[in-house]
Amino acid sequence: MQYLIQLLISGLAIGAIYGLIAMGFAVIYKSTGLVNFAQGEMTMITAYIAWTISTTVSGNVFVVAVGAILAAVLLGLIIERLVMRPMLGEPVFATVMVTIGLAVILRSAINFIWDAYPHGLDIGMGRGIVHLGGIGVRAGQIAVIATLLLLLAAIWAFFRYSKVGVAMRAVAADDRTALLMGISATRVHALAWAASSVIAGIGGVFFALSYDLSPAMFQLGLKAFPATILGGLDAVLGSGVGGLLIGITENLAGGYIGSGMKEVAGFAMIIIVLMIRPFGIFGERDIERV
Amino acid sequence: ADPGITDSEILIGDVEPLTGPPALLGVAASIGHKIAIAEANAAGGINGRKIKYVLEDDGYVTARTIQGVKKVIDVDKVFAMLGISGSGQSIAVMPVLEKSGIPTVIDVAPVKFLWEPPRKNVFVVGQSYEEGIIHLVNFLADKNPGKKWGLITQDDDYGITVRDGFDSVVKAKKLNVVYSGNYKKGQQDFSSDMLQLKDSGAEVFLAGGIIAENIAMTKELEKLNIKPVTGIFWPGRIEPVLKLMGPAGDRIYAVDYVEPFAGTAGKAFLEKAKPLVSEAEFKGINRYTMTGYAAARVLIAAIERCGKQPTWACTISELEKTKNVETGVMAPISFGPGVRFSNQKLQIMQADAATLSFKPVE
Amino acid sequence: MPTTIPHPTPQRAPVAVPQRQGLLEFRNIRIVYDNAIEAIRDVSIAVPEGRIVALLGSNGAGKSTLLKAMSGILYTEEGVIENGSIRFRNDEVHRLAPDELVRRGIVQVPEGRRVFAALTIDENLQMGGYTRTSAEARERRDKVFALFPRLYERRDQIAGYMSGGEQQMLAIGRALMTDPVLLALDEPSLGLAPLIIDRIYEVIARLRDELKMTVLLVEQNAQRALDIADYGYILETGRVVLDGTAARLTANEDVQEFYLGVSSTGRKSLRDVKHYKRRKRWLS
Amino acid sequence: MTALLTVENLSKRFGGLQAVADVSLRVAPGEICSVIGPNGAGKTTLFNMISGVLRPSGGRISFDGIDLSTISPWKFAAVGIGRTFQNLALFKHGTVVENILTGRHTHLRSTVLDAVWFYGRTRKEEIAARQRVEHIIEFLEIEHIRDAVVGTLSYGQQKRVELARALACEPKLLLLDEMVSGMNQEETEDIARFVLDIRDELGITVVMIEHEMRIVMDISDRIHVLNFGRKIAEGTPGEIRRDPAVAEAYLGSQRADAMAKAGA
Amino acid sequence: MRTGDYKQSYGELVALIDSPPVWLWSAVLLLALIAAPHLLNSYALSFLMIILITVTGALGLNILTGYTGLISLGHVGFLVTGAYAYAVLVSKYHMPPSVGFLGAGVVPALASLIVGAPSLRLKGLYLAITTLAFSFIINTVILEMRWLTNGARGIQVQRPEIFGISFDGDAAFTYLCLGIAGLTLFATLNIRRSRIGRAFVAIRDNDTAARVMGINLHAYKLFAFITSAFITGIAGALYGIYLSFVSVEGFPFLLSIEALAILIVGGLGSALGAVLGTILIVLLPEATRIVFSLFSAQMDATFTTGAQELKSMLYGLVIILFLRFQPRGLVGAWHDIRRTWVHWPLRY
Ligand SMILES: Nc1ncnc2c1ncn2[C@@H]1O[C@H](COP(=O)(O)OP(=O)(O)OP(=O)(O)O)[C@@H](O)[C@H]1O
Ligand SMILES: Nc1ncnc2c1ncn2[C@@H]1O[C@H](COP(=O)(O)OP(=O)(O)OP(=O)(O)O)[C@@H](O)[C@H]1O
Ligand SMILES: [Mg+2]
Ligand SMILES: [Mg+2]
Repeated sequence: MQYLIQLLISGLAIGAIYGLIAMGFAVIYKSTGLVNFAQGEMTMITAYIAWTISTTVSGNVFVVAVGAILAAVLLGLIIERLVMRPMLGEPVFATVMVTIGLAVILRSAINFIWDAYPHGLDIGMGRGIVHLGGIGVRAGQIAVIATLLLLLAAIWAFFRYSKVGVAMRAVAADDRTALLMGISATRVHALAWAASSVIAGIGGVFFALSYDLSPAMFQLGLKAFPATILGGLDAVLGSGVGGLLIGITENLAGGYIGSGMKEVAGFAMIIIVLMIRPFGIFGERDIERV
Repeated sequence: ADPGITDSEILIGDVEPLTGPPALLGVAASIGHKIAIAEANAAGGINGRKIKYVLEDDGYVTARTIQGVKKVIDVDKVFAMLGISGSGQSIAVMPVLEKSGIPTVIDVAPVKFLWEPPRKNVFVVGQSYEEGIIHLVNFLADKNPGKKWGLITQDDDYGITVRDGFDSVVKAKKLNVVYSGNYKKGQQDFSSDMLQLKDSGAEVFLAGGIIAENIAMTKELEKLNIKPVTGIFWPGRIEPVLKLMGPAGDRIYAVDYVEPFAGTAGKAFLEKAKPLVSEAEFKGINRYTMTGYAAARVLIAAIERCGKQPTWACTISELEKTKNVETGVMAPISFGPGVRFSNQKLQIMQADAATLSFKPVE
Repeated sequence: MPTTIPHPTPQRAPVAVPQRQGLLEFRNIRIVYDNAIEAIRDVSIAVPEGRIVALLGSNGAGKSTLLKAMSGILYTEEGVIENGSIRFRNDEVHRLAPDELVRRGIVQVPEGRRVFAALTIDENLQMGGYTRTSAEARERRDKVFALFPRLYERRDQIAGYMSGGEQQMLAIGRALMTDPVLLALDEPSLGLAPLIIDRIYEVIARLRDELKMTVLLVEQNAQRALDIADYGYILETGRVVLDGTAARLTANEDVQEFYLGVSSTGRKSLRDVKHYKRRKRWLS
Repeated sequence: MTALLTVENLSKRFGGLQAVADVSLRVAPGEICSVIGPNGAGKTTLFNMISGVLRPSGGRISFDGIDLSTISPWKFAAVGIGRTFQNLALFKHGTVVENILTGRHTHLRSTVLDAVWFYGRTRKEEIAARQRVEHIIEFLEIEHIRDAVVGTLSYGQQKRVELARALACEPKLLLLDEMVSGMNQEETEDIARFVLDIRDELGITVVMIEHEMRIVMDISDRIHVLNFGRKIAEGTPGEIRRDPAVAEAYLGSQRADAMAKAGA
Repeated sequence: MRTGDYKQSYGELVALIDSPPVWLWSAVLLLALIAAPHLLNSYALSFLMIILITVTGALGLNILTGYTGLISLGHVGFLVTGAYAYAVLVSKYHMPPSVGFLGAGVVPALASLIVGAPSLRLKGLYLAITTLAFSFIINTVILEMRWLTNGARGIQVQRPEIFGISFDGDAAFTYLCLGIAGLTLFATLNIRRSRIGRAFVAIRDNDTAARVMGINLHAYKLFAFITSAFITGIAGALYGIYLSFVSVEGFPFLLSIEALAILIVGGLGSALGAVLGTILIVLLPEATRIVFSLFSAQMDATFTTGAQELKSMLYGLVIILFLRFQPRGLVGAWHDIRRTWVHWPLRY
């Protein structure tokens, strides 16, 4: 029993990180209709910046947190302005490809600016081990689960009720008509990129806290994207849940079948779910009328 | 004459992963080559010719390794080759190397395939992965008789080699293996694996990860509140690892055939290197720098022995005649007729968390 | 005919731009798609304040292109205004961003309705009021609901599943949410049942008469359009070939034959049309 | 005479919405028949079921003696049902010619292996198909846009391409969903002429959904009226003009009066 | 002044190459390709080989993603399956290489039936994720089936000898790649202009309408998968031979992305685009390297350890800039050039 609980908790903890990054994917998709192939890399950059702040400015949690969030916002805005905005109105495939080019640049930037060695992020907390009923958990792992849940609630309300949230959905659905309504697509996109960068960046920082930084960290994107699909591409909420599900499934498979089967189990679960719900667990069916 | 030689210069080529995560080993190895070359050039070069080093990046992608090797051979027309990327990559370029006949000293990834059967022009400095593991497991088994064992390996050729070495000792010493895991390359979260390890009650653990994996595993064990006797393999034996493992990494064992940086030989090497490389490069030094340095020294010495007009044939035969060449970073190196593998002596080291260094134990 | 309605000079002689007073004016506009397709060649059109101007013309004549140019979204389709200008209240506006145009009061109901399919009716309307404060938007929304009670009944329904007529009402309602000075409608009767068309035209007339709104109306249904319009233009292959007051156009023989389906002998049954018309061109 | 198309008690539900309820109708071979009704009455849904786009929730459709529920949706074209779409369903990255050629799909036979080699059978077949397509293009007067990418055409031009593509299928029954919407008088007349011609010369039976009363009243042999998914009337144009239920639900009484007078 | 060509017969309308200039330069290109192996050094030749092999693979992906619109994020799965099928048949069971190539096509084609099955229900990126899953799962399967595949150890592969002709030398092997790439291009172009290709494209653009035209969606989607996997598998075998060593690691996930990049940069849905895109993507690193070497002295001095990273950043940047200015890919650029050429000096 304890074995199972332990598996579930660590599954939730890594799943929450997948979930945060997956939400990053979904936020951009929901408001621009694009898949951002550089999501994992953006996450990684934010985490590295957080590390730099912690080693050069201050290791204080708040300093690092505020610094990382500002950095993530800036990163999102810069990318939107310099890279994505010029592609407005161009074919989707070309635009997605641009994010792939961006991913190449960001990935190389890590070794260029920093180095290929692993680094630990130390902000004075989060790395400590808490014992809950005999089960050891790192404080950061509890924090990331809580953060995910909080963000899920906030984002759900945002898309449901705020004018800007609805505008994001409108722009994604039909940006030309949104323009006709006086909605500035560029502003909406900038907001989406910034938000996505922050949400995923938070995931990245938590990852660094529990698992250290390394230039291979961008591969988290490859875990989170399936989570987005599982939850439903256009469902920000679903993506968070999708991440948790993948984390749990992988850990259960790893704990009961064997480590080599982790990834396969995650994918098998996704395929089965999609066969039952072709638009993901929370995704909405395309509206098709002829 | 053979390519790569002018009146004033002699070219040596290399292809390494210089970008992406494996840059950790590729860059370090190339720095080792650079140190040896700078050292030789500072001493006047090879019989008056300065050595020029041509380095290509393959990003750890096999196709690009082949491309890179062809480039340095065909376009840059180098005289000899050093290094050459990871194990899968060097295996794949073997036909190219053999066909071209260029003198080559491999130092990064010593795997059996590279010297069995021996190829005329390809020499390997180091020790095989299997032997390394066998040495480590034997040591741990002798030290911890009758204990329960756990092992985890990566799901690639590197992992298989580790596993093979391990299995041979298990058979010979009839070890009691209670956990045997196999993780996907690139895996970052080891919570379920380590939980299984804990559940199995293993007391001695061979962590077959490379770098980040071993760190993640030890930290996970710390969380689970157990501390088995742990052994790691040389690719992961780099000092920053200890810092990240923290107290959990204290006293883990490692095996290697190059000297630890904490020892006198290691310190001397760093002293020597310091003026020869840039500051950034100096930071990139790790054990692969030593293997690269040793291989370059052997190659340079062989070319040197060929005198004024070195040729491929001469270089190859001189390489073959390498006997007990001292490099200061590992045991003396020797090859021989039909022997293309230097078979370095191994030593066991132990981590010291206080000084963040590995110290020899035997 | 009221004197406020201008009489543009014939298009063939664009020598001197004559004195015109229109709320919105296209002046010698030339539009090219994709660097290759010249969709509009030298067109001048004036839309006087508080009037309905109808824009007629066969398929591919360039009517929608003109509207897209007006609302600043031409660039999304690789279209470029190569020449001429668009003026609104005597300001050049053809270089403004779409949202700025909306703020100034120009809004277009796009061809084929283009409601936000995944949004509810209420959310669609909310998007129409995007440039307004929420108090203004609420007020506008009540007006729209009063105009189209049907939308009120269905306000929480997903727009994508509504029938064509309902979507058209929504599209117009959404445009009205921006509180426009000038409303451009691209084929508002497209696909609508006769009763609904009646209702929509009633609404259009009321917009002009009660709210003093200016309307630019693109229509295929020439009869309907000329019935309520004050002035009309006929566009063929990118040029204005005829223009005049609605009454004058209705009386024109060619217009009768090609746009209204009446010939000198009165209205003929379509069954009796014996051969295809080789489309007559005013200009070749 | 036996009917070409028989629809019996057809229904379609979307969740809680009964889009088509218990509709029955018969279309005789060679007939031109119209379906009219208010927006949202279920006309397009009816077409969708007849053409295999949607599966009925209840009822039966038989066509040319075949029960359509027994065959797969993609075989509907082969048995002879062709259609156009209300909201345009073209292959918008293809040229006009390619779109129309796609309509010939069921009439072509070449297999993969033929196609890979191309020369011989496939080439002969392609040339023949191309020839037909060129005739259709000429017929509909769309030569000037023959090689244009469909996505860049104006709405009305695209409608013509749809018609051309449906004709290329050589159906026995042609379903036209609001063909003349977005067309002006002159173009409407052409389409009317055209529908009469294909019926008379090619023997194609036509069912059309239209809101344009002139074409409905002038050229239909029979009219079916739907409202809220149900059939509320059926008859000749003359009968429909005078039907009070139709006037109430669809035409508006004023117009109905005017039309009744004009037609009488 | 040429203002366009006019066709004299319907036959010309369906011709693959419809104008004399195109004939001419196609022939010149072919001759150049035939001469190349004797003129180029082995480094340059290795680019030619890689281009030809990649063209084959890209054309395979183009059928699925370019024509049929089914996005595959896991095409490397078919590549690796083909390579293993060849390696196992030829190196392990000593079958003739011709059988090996057949296997390299057939085995992935069979696998594609399983991967393709979800395509009957899933769309867009939802389907893409199942192909991604496939490529990861197939790696696990290969690693697990040690008795057949040697697991992670990989399999050595020799250059083949087919029907008595040895393809051992670089030049000879290049001809083999050229032959296969040429055949693939020919077959793809032919499929595209037949009813089969039109059905693929119809499914991509509007599947409902395609079905109403009588196209069996299930059959054609699976069919696109099968053809695509067959071709990609053959490319995989060639790639394995080129690497001389088939292992899971030699086929990283990156290749799937790179293949998509090729199609997009070339111009999605066009065989010519696949060819041009391959050339660009394969040669781009070399181009950046050359540009880089112009400044290498300063660069190396300034960034002793980061110079290589700078190079790959440049690579990413070039891709972004290229798409910024040519979003419809090389084919788009090509059409623009041709139009200007044909209509010059008139603009419309
Ligand atoms: N995005 C585009 N790219 C290229 N050409 C276009 C584009 N949009 C329209 N065109 C061309 O411009 C011309 C005018 O098109 P437009 O849509 O303005 O016609 P329209 O008068 O609105 O016709 P309809 O009554 O059929 O809607 C047509 O020939 C069309 O092919
Ligand atoms: N796929 C669908 N899902 C849900 N509801 C649908 C769907 N298709 C149609 N409906 C609903 O079914 C009803 C009938 O729609 P249909 O399109 O058949 O109407 P119509 O008679 O063709 O109207 P119009 O004249 O406006 O085209 C409408 O209320 C519509 O909202
Ligand atoms: Mg239009
Ligand atoms: Mg309808």
